Amino acid sequence: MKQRPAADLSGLPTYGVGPRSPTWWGTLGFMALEGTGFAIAAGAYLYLAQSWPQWPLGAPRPNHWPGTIVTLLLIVSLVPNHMLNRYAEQCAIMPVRIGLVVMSLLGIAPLVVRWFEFPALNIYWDTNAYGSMLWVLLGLHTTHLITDVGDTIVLTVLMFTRHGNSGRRFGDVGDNVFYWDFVVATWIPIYLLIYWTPRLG
Amino acid sequence: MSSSDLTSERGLARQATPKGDLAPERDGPRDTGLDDATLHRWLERTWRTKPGIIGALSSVDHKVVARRYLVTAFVFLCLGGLNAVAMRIQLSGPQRGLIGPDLYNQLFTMHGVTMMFLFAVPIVQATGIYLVPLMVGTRNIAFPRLNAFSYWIYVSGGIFAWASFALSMAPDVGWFAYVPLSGPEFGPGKRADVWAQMITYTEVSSLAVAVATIVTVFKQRAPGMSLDKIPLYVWAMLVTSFVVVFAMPAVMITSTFLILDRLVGTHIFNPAEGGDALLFQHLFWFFGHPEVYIIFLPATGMVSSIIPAFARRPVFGHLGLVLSLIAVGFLSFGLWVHHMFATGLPKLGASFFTASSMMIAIPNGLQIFCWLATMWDGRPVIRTPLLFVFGFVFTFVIGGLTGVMVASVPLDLQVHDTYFVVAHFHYVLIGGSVFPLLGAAYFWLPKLTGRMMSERLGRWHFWMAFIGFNAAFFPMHLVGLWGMPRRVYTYPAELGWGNINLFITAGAAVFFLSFVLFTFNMLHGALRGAPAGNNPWDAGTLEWATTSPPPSYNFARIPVVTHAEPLWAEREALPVATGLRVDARELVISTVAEARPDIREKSATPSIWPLFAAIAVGATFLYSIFTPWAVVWGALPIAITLIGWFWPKGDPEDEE
Amino acid sequence: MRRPVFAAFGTACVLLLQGCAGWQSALDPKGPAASELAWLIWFFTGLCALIWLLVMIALAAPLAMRSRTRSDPLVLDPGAEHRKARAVWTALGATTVILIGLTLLSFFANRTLAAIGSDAELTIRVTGHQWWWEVRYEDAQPSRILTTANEIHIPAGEPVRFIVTSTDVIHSFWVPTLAGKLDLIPGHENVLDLKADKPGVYRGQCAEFCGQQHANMSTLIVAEPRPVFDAWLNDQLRSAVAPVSAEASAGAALFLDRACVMCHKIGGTVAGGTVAPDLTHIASRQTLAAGTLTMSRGNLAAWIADPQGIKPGAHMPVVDLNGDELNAIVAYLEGLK
Amino acid sequence: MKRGLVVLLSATLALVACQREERDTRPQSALGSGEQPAPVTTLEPGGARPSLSDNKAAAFEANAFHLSEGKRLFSWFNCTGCHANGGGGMGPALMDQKWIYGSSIESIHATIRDGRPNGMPTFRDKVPDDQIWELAAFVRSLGGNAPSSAAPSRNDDMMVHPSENRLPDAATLGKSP
Repeated sequence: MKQRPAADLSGLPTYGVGPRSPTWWGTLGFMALEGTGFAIAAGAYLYLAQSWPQWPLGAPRPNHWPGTIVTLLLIVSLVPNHMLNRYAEQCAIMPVRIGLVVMSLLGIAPLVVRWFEFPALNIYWDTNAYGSMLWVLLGLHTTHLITDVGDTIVLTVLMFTRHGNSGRRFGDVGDNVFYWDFVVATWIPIYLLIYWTPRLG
Repeated sequence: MSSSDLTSERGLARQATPKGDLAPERDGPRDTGLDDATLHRWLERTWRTKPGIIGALSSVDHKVVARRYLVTAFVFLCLGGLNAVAMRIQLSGPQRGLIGPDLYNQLFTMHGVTMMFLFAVPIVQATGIYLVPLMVGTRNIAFPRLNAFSYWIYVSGGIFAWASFALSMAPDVGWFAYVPLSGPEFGPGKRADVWAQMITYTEVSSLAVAVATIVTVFKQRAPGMSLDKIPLYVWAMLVTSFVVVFAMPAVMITSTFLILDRLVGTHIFNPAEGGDALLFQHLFWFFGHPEVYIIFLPATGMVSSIIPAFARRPVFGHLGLVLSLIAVGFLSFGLWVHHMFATGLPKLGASFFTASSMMIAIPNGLQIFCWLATMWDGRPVIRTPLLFVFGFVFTFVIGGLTGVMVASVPLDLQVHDTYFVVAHFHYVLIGGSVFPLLGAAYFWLPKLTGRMMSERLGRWHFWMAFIGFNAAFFPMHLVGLWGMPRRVYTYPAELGWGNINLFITAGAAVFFLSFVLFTFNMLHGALRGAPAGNNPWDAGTLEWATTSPPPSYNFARIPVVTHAEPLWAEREALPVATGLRVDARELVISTVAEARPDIREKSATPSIWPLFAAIAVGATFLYSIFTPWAVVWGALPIAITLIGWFWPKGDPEDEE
Repeated sequence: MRRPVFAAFGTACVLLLQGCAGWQSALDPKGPAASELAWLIWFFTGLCALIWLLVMIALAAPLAMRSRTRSDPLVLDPGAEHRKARAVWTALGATTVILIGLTLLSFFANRTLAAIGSDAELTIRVTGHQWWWEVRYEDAQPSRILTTANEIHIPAGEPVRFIVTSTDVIHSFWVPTLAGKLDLIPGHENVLDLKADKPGVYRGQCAEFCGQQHANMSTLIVAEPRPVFDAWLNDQLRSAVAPVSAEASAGAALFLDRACVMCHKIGGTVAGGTVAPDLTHIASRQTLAAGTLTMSRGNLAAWIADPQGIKPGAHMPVVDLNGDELNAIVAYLEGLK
Repeated sequence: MKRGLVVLLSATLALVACQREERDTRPQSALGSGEQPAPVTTLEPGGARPSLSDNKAAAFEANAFHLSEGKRLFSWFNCTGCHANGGGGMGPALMDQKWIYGSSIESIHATIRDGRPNGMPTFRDKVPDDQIWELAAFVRSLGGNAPSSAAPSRNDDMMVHPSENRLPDAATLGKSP
């Protein structure tokens, strides 16, 4: 088929951040499906909770303090996270490197506290369905936490290499920031579900 | 919108000035002004799949991956079909002793699992992987390595399931694997675990493809392909991918819950410790019903592509069809309970789901009416693809109407879990999806192979498939109403179901033979068929603008779209965009709604790492059947392969 | 080319006519619930067939028309487009109205079904097991609670309330000629009301896949006039009859001495197993092994000798008995009327 | 290369699978057992010679189906009446690592079939031989002696102890993880 030139794209930039970049949309897609997973797991918890009037099935209440500390850590981490985002948009390499180191540490910190959250549930996963659901919910979020912290650490190392200083990498940093927001955002309802719903009844 | 508008408004001429500490952009040769031969040499060098086995395993070309997907899914179709034939022989008469219950249960489970998870969903997605980038006028799918990865995951999941079948440890609990039958107490051994992990596997792959498809449609459309100019097939794949994204997590959660119950003793489905067996059904059908539409919606997209080409006009009611696709996508999440009417749910709630199930017939009806209206304009050109569309309307309308019947709570209580339902969903799935797929095969395979399939054999194939299908499945409605339940490995003679079952088996044999003929026609066409040319059907969408088979880079220059049927509107010369680099895999990223060109983005280069990552993930899943610690041990190889995958290798594609 | 299609459908129609009188057919209702449902099925089928025919006419019409194939795909006649739009809207409107009608229809049918058992006197608890039915006739007096298996007697012409549940996997209780199905779900109790208009024997079958012997898990509903039913119930409440012949006595002793006693109950003896069907009056039932075999001396012997050949995977094990022992046990069981 | 991998994978699977997944419910000879091997133990109550059965240890010991059947029969035949859920009551505990008459499946089979002094009755006539093997295999799994890939999982009942497929050793029994 014959062709006629109708548009010249030679002046287009070679990268974009945020919703302009396909990676951002990909990240959003994965957030959507993982978010659905969280919602369905939480829905399963609520389904069981409303099926059994004596929920939480005579189990002792969980100790909420480790969970609350994790929540606070995660909320605090949002501040450097968004500072990092601003630096990434400005393509400033040194602040981005520092920000990533900070974010790696702020990712590891809740993970350490998370280790103490499991015993603080005061129930085992095989005691009853209530225990099972707590472990499942906490486990589901922990997987996301571990994955994202791992991702952040790898990205931090990458930014310290010669590959770091490119538009694509700054875009990746932006997506990492975006995903961390998601990890924090999904935690809040799960935190409420695990530690505060049993206290309501 | 004229093509000049595309570039003027946003000042495309502006220079990308380096900002912050960013290294200045490197540049390479552009396609502007290159003659066709030179352009082809450059692009071929940049985009080709490298020769050799490592090259083949590293390929990220959407067409290569899609071809593998299609062939693999077709193999699974044949295997699933053989399962069905075995079952039909056992059921051809009362009290046949050919197959015992243990094997029969594995057979029908493998049939369902194979057809749903290893054939239907992968093949519609594979068709999308092949066609969507071509139809939206781009050079590769978004996230090509993820796409390659999902193929490897899918094929390993399929091998896993069939290897366990060969070892007599295939799941024997039905494709919906209800607890407690699939649970820890009543499902000894590893059979149900195979089901659970195999589901998780294949859904990982579906989800990845869905995300890649969505992003391709959103961000990689050719300049000018605004929302109203997106081909209906692409719309269908877009809606399908959204349904996948919101439905598949449910089944992954379900299968994970199941394996947790079985492996580490959680009590999620144990009614004695606060769990509930019905929760499983809710979770499963929250995925399971949309699953039907995941299989059906792409088929409607195919129909919407085939009809205009043979009715010789754009489809009637383009907007209506798009809206009904979206409506079906939404509504498909609101009617899962109609699979559970017999579980004794509260009557009022059940009636709500009757209403919602009936409601989904409205947008589906609208689609049918629009297609009929399209064909009411002059005599359509009758070719094999259109014959299959006729077969589709014939059978799918029956399936849809029996769907209305099973949507009624009281009526469903008589037909639920009987052969009536078996007939119903085969009319919907084969009539609604396989017939369009076969039509699509005749329609698009010339694009894949560059050669036409035989029209004469095609007609024979159609009539054999059509007659065989109806002979096999129509009587099932009756035998269902006469009281024959599903999933029975035999039945007593005195119930009088013998003759009709023999007739069904005969029909099934004819239907099976039609696929033998189809396979022959495909192979014959691919090897000996007449050359197809770029656009054998004189169709209007972009995939026909390039050669058959398309080159590795799809389009020598990215088309600029000015009409919903660009090839019909621009018959003299296709408007194209210039200015892309030819020494790196560059493609155009455009804005979501209006498809204004926005970025010259690099597409990923071939890599072997997706294969390694798939092996690591697959091994982890396999091992996790035996111990939960697999997740811990598997994390390390998965992490290593993922780092290998994403770590920049110094190509221009990685660096800029 | 099209003739084979008609041939196929012709055959199907013939099959339809011959099959209506099935023993387990939803189209052959014997009770008010099934009648309501059969009417609903026929109505839906008729309406759907009509709609399908209209769609087929619309599909075939362009082929029958003499018009020529269009030349330029993009040249459309605005008037024709407008008429099409009107036709599509009309069809869509009609679809909506029909669907609303059908929704209301099924809603009212549901209400009719719910009203059937409002005054049921008899309550029967059916518990599903892999792969048989435990049947318990509830009564305020504990001594008048009857536990039996697989064969359910009900008074004809009276609504009966079934409370159904399961202790292992999900089953579904379905007697197509009397009513729609209802699942037996562990941890849940479901209620099904049904009524047989006339005395007769109605076959039912498990309708939810429940494992290896799902295919051989059926039940018989025996509807009898009230006096016959009452007599039957009193009869069943008695302990088992003592063996009369010497062979049967030997069989009784063997029954208690061998594996039988581990699972089965025979009222009035020390055999008190509850995990398998109650055999107190086994010879009074019409079938064996949950409807798999008809009751006869030969089938009894075959079933005891080789249960795993008849119902592979069932929980009844192969018991090591020699020929004399087998005959003795059969003679004993045969007497348990 | 890929094909080799597949073959290797299938072969590995075959090795772990074939023993575990068989579901044989019909003894080879429906009436009566075949040739008898040498007795496994000389401890016999009452001096009566047991009618020995085929040694079916290999077919039952690591077979998931038979283990789960054993679990079902353990409660159906009211073994729990004396042994509770394995923790022991009137009869000895089965979940510790103490085996008065030996921990091999043959010994346990002999114990069930022939009984033992101090209360364990004989089930020789009461329970068909294959079912005794199933029970014996299951009892072994209570002590954590069955491969965890074949041992039964939890029941849909009240939780009394971790399921047999998760019993690591006798030390942690009765407690969760």
